[in-house]
Amino acid sequence: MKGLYALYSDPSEAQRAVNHLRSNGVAQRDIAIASSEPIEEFEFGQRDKATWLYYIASGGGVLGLCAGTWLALMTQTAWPLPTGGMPVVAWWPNLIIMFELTMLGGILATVFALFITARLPSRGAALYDPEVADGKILVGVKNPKGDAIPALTQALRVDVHTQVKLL
Amino acid sequence: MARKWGIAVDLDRCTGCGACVTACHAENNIPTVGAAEAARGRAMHWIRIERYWEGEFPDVRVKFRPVMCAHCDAAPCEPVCPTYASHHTADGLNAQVYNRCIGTRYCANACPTNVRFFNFFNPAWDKPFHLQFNPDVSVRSVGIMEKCTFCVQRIKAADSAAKADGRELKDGDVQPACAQSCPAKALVFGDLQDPESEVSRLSKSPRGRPLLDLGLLPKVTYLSRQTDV
Amino acid sequence: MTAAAPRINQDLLRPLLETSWRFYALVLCLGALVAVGVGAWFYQVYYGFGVTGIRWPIYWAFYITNFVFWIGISHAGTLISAILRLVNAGWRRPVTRCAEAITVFALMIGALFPMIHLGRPWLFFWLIPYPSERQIWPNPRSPLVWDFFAIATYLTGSLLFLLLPMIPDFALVRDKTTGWRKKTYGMLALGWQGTPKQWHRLESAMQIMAIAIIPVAVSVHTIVSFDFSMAPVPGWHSTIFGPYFVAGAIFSGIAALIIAMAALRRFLHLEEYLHPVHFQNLGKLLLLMSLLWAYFVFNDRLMIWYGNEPAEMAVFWVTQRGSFAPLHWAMIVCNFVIPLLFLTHKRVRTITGCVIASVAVCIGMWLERFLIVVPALGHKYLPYSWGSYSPQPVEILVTISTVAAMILLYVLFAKFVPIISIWELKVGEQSRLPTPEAMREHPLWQANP
Amino acid sequence: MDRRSFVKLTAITGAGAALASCGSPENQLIRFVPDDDLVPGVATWKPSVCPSCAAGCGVQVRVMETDAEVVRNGQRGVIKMRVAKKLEGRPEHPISQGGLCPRGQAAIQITYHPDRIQHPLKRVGKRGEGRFEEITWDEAIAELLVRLDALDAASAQDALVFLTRPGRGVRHRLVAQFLERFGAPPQVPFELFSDDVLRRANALSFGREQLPTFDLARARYAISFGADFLGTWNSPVANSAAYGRMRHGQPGIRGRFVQVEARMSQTGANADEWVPARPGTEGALALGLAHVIVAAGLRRPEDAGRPGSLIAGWAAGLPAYTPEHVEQVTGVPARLIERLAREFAELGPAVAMIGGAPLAHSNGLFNALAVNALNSLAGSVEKPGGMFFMPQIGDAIFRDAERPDRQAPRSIDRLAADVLAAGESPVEVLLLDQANPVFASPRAWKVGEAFDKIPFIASFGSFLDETSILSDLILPDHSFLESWVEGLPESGAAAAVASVAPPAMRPLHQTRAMPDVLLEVGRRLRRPLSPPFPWQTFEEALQESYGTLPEGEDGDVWSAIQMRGGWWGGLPRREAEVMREGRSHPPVDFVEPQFDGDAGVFPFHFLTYSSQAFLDGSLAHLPWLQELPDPLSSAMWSSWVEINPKTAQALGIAQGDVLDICSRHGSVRAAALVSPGLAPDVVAMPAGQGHRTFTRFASGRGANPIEILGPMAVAGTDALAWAATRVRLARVSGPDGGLILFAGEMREHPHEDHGR
Repeated sequence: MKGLYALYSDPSEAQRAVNHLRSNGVAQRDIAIASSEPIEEFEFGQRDKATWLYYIASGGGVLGLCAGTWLALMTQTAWPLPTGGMPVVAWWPNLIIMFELTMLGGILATVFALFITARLPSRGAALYDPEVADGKILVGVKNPKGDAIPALTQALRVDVHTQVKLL
Repeated sequence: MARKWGIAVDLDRCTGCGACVTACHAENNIPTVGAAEAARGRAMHWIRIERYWEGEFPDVRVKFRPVMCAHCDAAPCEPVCPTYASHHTADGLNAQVYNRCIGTRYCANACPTNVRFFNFFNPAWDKPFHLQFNPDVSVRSVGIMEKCTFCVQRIKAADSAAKADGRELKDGDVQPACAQSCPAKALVFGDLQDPESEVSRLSKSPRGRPLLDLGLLPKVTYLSRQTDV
Repeated sequence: MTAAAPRINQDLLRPLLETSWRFYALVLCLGALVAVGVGAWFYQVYYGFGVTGIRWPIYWAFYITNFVFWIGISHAGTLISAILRLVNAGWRRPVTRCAEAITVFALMIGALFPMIHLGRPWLFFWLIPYPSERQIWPNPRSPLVWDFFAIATYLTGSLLFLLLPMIPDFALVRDKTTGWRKKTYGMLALGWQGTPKQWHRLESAMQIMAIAIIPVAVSVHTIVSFDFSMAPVPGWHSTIFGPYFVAGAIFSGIAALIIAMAALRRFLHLEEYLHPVHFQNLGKLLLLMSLLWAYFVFNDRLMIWYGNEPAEMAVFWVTQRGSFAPLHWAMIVCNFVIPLLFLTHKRVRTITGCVIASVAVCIGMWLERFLIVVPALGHKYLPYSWGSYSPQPVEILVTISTVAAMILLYVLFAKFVPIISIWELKVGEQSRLPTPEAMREHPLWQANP
Repeated sequence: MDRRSFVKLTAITGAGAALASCGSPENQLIRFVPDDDLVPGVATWKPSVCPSCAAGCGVQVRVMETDAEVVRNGQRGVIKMRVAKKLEGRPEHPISQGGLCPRGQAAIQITYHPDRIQHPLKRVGKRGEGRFEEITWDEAIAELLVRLDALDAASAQDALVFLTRPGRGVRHRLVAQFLERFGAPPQVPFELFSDDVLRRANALSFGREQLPTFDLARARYAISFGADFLGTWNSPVANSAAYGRMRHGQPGIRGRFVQVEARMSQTGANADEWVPARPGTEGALALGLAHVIVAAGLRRPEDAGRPGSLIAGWAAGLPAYTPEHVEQVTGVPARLIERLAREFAELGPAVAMIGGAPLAHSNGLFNALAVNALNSLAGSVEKPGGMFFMPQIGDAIFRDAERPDRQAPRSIDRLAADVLAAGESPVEVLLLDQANPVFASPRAWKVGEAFDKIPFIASFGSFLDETSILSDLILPDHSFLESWVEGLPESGAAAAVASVAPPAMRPLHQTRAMPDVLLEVGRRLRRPLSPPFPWQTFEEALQESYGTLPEGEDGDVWSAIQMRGGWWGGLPRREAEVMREGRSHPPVDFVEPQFDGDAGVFPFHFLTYSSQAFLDGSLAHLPWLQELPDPLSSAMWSSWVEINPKTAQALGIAQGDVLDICSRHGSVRAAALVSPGLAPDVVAMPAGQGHRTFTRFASGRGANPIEILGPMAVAGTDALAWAATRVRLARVSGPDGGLILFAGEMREHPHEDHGR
């Protein structure tokens, strides 16, 4: 018994289901929701806006900047060959490399952060239903306690048509 | 004090005979590419004598102007090379490291005087021409750039000879093939750092000017022809 | 909203599921062309660079032209879609992915040319900063090394920018298919579920990438322009080259995008999704860029003409009146006259009109690159050393085959990936519902303190 | 797979060039023990003499040890040997003075030429077909002996003809003596651009049958009538050195230099003032100058002395040569004539030179005499900054009777005529050395046809050229680096000079020095030569002659000569000798030059000239010279015909168009080169290209202008008037790619004519 869930075509139904679950004292982390598109308009879709992702990106950028600076300096001084009457450490050209690596750092950091925090890649998680792909919204409870199941089923059944599935 | 090799070209002495061109071929194992390739613009002449016509018959004049790598101190060909194949040496030579060259040909494009040449094919010498190879100069393979070296092999040889008998290199000890062969002595080679050397004396002449005034600090100075009295 | 979902799925997944003989025929032809190009290049490496038309003093020609051209094309996608994302233009949704795909593939092809044109290509890795046993690194002062860093960054960025939003669609394909497809796309989907958390992370990430990728894109073509403007060559040594090249890049990029979209619309029957309005808007954008390009060209030429510096004028004359004049004026027609004719008036700015203009622009921009590279090299300061260039079969074949390669990659991409981002499209289709009671009833912060 | 593609492959697979050598055949060959002890990698310098022209530049050869593929008693193998690496002018040598011309630099390629004849050859195919078989030296010499003995038996010794390049040294005396003692007529010298006319004129004017030396280094003013003295004429290296000093050698003074000619030569390109005069009127111009000088009272007619007395009307101040009249004759403006005359007389020391085309007109002798008179009028003869005659080593070491240049030879055209005239060829054995008349003589002389009639031809040449390919037997000579080599400069230095040097390296192929072969033949003739030669080898002959020269401070003269590569120094001055044709010579006057071809049908003067790279064509087989851009046209590997832009426009001819140049004696085909450097009624074409057979590099390349020259002779001599032919032009087609130019543009600001 890994969990039980229901599928809703209407986000407002899904929202009600979520509300019922909450009022049944189901903890937020146990409520599973899946949709085939981001849903902004409803509370259940409104989870933490990850503003800190920007800081991670910036951090990555700083790392990149350091890497770029180090690389430029190291490669120029490793075998100091004068060219075109320029100084061995030529800052104007170095700025270009530093800039590019800064941006690269930022981008990579963002992507890593995304993968880690969004738990990607993950093996197909507990509660999922291919019907989500057709626009249905899945609301369910992860490993509910056996005795709570009837109540939860009741909570998910927002109207007569909804059938609740068990896994 | 580091040396600064340079050449002074007296256009009033140069007769345009082309001795320097052939001498350069002989000294530096420069291949002849043959008629077909020459017609396709692949002829290689590290030094060339540019000829410019002026006026119309009967009031016609000709200017001769030997052009070789000026080993600029601010050479645009050096920094553009991604592999350091083209870089500046301690005594101010604009070195071309053949093994390091991967043939981007960027240096040749950056050179305002087009003195750099590309090996479009592996050069071939019909035997026994190869017996004439100068063993002090490496033969270049396909896909790399080459150009005038101020006969660096001669500089090195003169250096070690001087070191051997424990004396300083003195003015005139080193002669690149072109200057050596010039019958009219239009080319004078030497150390520009040494104020006594003939080349620095000539380079300071009021007739002296660079081939192009692009601020690239070339080390070849051209003494312009003195106009008629 | 949910009503639309099945229809969208069905329409956009059709190309993945149904394959006509035409597809195989097309792939076969393109593949053959690519093979020919590869063969031509090996021929060149084996017999020596002399089989090309390159000569003293014109050491760069077709290959570098192609390099600049393809890098330019690559400015279609990522840049545009990033901008549109940031300004949150709704009409962008069906456009972004096919745009970003162009970027990635054009970059891959463009990045090949620096290797194709090397005299000793087997040593190309000396361009890459790796710890060699000789402790010699690439020269950071060389614009070619800048190119390497810029292109590497841009390619990585664009690739991720393209791939991330594909994950949910892979999940969709996984759910809607069976058999090997289900397995494969299942793997590609990385176990995507579509929990609100994942959606949010994805969108924030895309937002950040959009911000990051724009300066990178600008820098890339600026640096490509540095390949020329850093050298003291008349006609190259100009401060305007950076923006001039970027503008030209976006210009040709949009043109390429329009052509691609028109093709997709036609052959994948996406009339429902790629509406005339998209072409209208992109057409306007193309017209804008055409004017901008003309503005830069005028600046460049006026400076030279007014300054009347002999060396610069030499190049000026060969392009205006000399041997390159036909190509030059053809370029003006393709890049300025035709776009003006077909894009100014709403009437003619139809899909066909836009496509005609775009084709012209692609040709014109290739010519522009060629006219920047070759005449300048052929006419430096010393007229004794002037030369002229005519391409040889090898160069032409390689050029053609890279076009084929581009189309081939694109066709395959459209075959295996939903060419329109399905989930983003759905978001676009969301009907704006009034905020329901439920939301006020249980605000988030009260739900779990 | 050939080695080149092998190298390419290894390069592609990234394998080093080390592998490549495995592909080369050297490794399958056996190694010989070196003949002499060698220090690897150390260069030594050995003296030698440049063979490219008669100037006799002393060179030094850079010699280093190298692996060479050779044949040693029939066995092919590899040996470490000293080989020549580079030629340089010998700094202490009075002629070259450390410099060398492009032809001298390239001469080293003669030794290493892939198409050099490597062993004696006997003809197997039809004559001229070029099919030969390898034979041994014993067979070869035996073959020659059979022929000579046959002549001797038939007491037809005069049926032996020896054809050679004109020369003045021991080598030539050896040939002369051989022929004399065998009973054959003296050798026939042949050279297209010979200066016999000038020698003749100098004999008349100054009693010296010799080329002049010009003291440009100390001259302040020089006027040259067609003499390409910096490029191909007289002693170019010595002249260039002097020219350099004239321009900037003397503090505060820059010598001024005027060139008079109808087509701008490389020398003319360096002139401060270039004066185009009508072809063949240079002498009149010289007299015009003389007239002004005398009329202005700057000099008295008597000052000219004997050379003046040879000119009609001289004593009277040349009334016929007023500037106005001379202007009509020469086309040179009268004011210019006056100015030049004053400059010449006032900016002394001044010297006048004449050479090249002006000597090769029907009135060439007059032109030379006129310039000689001008020189002596200005007091420039045997004076610093003027012209003088270099003391001749030959005078010191040869008894007069022995001087090879003293015999009156039969000219090649007369030889050919004689052979063709008779039903049975009067010449039965023809020996060839260095000369190539079949190529370098007018078709009208029919030299080729004549030689075809000669039953037996043997050549000492190192290459199969148009003449030696006709031979039945080839006894290849050493290259100049492999044998004793000498040159007796006729001009170019103040002191007497003999350039003599021992071999710089061992022979690469089975060749033998011609003089040694001649000596051996002399020994082995059935009826020995009377008297027999006292020497076994050429070296001994050289030693006997040059050993008689005065001792230097450094002891034994012969070893000194071998060390320095020659002998130079002061010699007792000789009295001007009595001329053969007696003291009196009728005064000469200007006669309009005659031309071969009617001006109506053939509107253009045809000036062929000695090519900067190939001279008369004898150096066209050297790739360095083929790829050397021509000084004025920048052409490589091609031949061309120069046309004035006006003419080209009038005839609708554009750069590179293919033209037929037709004279009365045939036509040649060449690419048009539009050049402002010649008069509208003149077309010019360099000699040298157009070889039918002359190694892989020259064969079938370009066209040979000599072919269509008219057989006209310079009046009063039997020299060919090679500048006296008229031609017409016919455009055949547009450019066929035959004209290969190194230069992109010919002017420095090609666009300045564009208005904005």
